[in-house]
Amino acid sequence: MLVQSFLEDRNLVIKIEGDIDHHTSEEIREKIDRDYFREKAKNIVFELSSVSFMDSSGIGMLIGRYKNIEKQGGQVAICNVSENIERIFNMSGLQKIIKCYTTLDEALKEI
Amino acid sequence: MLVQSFLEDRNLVIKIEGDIDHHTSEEIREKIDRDYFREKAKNIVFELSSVSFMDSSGIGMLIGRYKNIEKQGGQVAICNVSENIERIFNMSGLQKIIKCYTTLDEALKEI
Amino acid sequence: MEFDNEMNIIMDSNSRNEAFARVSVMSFVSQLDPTMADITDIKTSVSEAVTNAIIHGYNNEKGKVYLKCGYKDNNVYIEIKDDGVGINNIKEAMEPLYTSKPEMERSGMGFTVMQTFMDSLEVISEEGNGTIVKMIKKISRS
Amino acid sequence: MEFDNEMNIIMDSNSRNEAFARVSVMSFVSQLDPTMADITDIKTSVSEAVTNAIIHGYNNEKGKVYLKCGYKDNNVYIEIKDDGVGINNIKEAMEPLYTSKPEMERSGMGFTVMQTFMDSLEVISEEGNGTIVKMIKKISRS
Ligand SMILES: Nc1ncnc2c1ncn2[C@@H]1O[C@H](COP(=O)(O)OP(=O)(O)O)[C@@H](O)[C@H]1O
Ligand SMILES: Nc1ncnc2c1ncn2[C@@H]1O[C@H](COP(=O)(O)OP(=O)(O)O)[C@@H](O)[C@H]1O
Repeated sequence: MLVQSFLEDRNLVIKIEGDIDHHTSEEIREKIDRDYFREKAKNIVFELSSVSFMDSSGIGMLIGRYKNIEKQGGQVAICNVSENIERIFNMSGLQKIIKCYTTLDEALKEI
Repeated sequence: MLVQSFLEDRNLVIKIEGDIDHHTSEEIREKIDRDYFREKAKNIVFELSSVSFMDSSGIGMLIGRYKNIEKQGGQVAICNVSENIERIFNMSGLQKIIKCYTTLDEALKEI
Repeated sequence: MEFDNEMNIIMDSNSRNEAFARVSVMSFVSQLDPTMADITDIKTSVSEAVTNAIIHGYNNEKGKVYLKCGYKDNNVYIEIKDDGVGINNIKEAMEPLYTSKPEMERSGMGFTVMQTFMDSLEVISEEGNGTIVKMIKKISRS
Repeated sequence: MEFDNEMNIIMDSNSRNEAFARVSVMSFVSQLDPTMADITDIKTSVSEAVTNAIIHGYNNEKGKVYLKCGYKDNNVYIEIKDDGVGINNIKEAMEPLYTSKPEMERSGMGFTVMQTFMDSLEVISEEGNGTIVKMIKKISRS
């Protein structure tokens, strides 16, 4: 699992590669929370095209970021959901809480 | 595991994809022996670029074909040994028994 | 039950083994040549149950997680067992969004995932006596 | 021995499980981030020992193959056990090119592979009392 982040205006783009499960979620969470404050970001955009697997721990991690960032007055968006995680994505109802976009450009424009 | 074969003059080219272990060796052997007689081939060239794994059962299968084809007055050659199986290839000393070539063209020319 | 093929794994209660459990089950079940969708469903459900054993059953402490997997024709049987704290109220635990560890950012969706992705789910547990999760999936050949 | 992480697999003596055993061990050992060369060495050695249990130990008949894998620091310990026919003359069995099943196109190189690819190999066996193969590999992190 690999997490990369970069700032685009005040949007922190998080690109996750590999599996998101309970084990890797902890690492992902720590890296995101650290980068968010260090970069003085406002919003977070998750780029998920390279995620090979995700279970409900990933749902919890995404909702956790959403709650934190909302408290800071920011927004969270998701884009490029990989085929591998479409099934859990659809069943989780995450889209009702967090906005999903097809491309990163679209997400950055709309957020 | 997938075995494909085609005839080039009287050389039967055998392309193996996937793992060569004891389980798959039996299938590979049966297919080769069937095709060799059906196609009235003389020689066999193994194209091994897509082999993901091989253990000593694979060595046994290759030597087994070598022995059979020799009895028929034919030759066996190997080409395009994939990186995945270089280690077992080198330790097995197979090159002392069966000729190895870098490319299929070379193997077909020299055989 | 007499399976066509069967395997048992005993692993440490270590979150690194969540991936190990998924890959092992995937490799075993791939003998049936299932569709990608079925593989993903099974992998995800195994991940949920093994994670639960580690974080809820053993509270992230030492223990052993038992995984059994067998198939007969096109039916895959999976059993995940721990000797951990057990579940007091199974009905409540299985409700969507219920979690006893919201501070750990659990979504409370684990059992819902298993129920949705597998064809049958049975949870056997008692406070102080560990938990057994039994799942069955009828797979389609790819 | 107290490992950093440990797993045990019990599987049917079924040649399909040769690949399952390899993939499971590979997934488990990958927690140490080993080089590709080390992974290949371990996968190949596991494949040899599991194959031997199935075709020699159990003569391709029903039985259980036991695989134990643990690591401590950079050392990987693997044990493969069967309750099959056992080995009468271990020294002879371990000689390169020796095989009791030439008619099955065995190369007689299985033990030689394990000896070459692993850092230590121990074979414990007795006629009629099954076989245990113990291997250790010190891995380099990639
Ligand atoms: N193996 C287990 N041992 C003890 N309690 C468990 C176990 N599995 C699940 N539970 C309980 O059931 C609840 C719901 O589980 P689940 O639906 O997977 O959601 P989550 O893991 O996100 O909490 C858990 O919060 C926990 O209280
Ligand atoms: N698990 C086992 N049970 C019984 N006999 C075994 C076992 N493993 C190895 N042997 C014996 O040792 C011989 C050499 O094994 P090996 O070097 O792996 O070569 P091969 O498998 O090609 O015969 C076998 O032919 C067999 O007689």
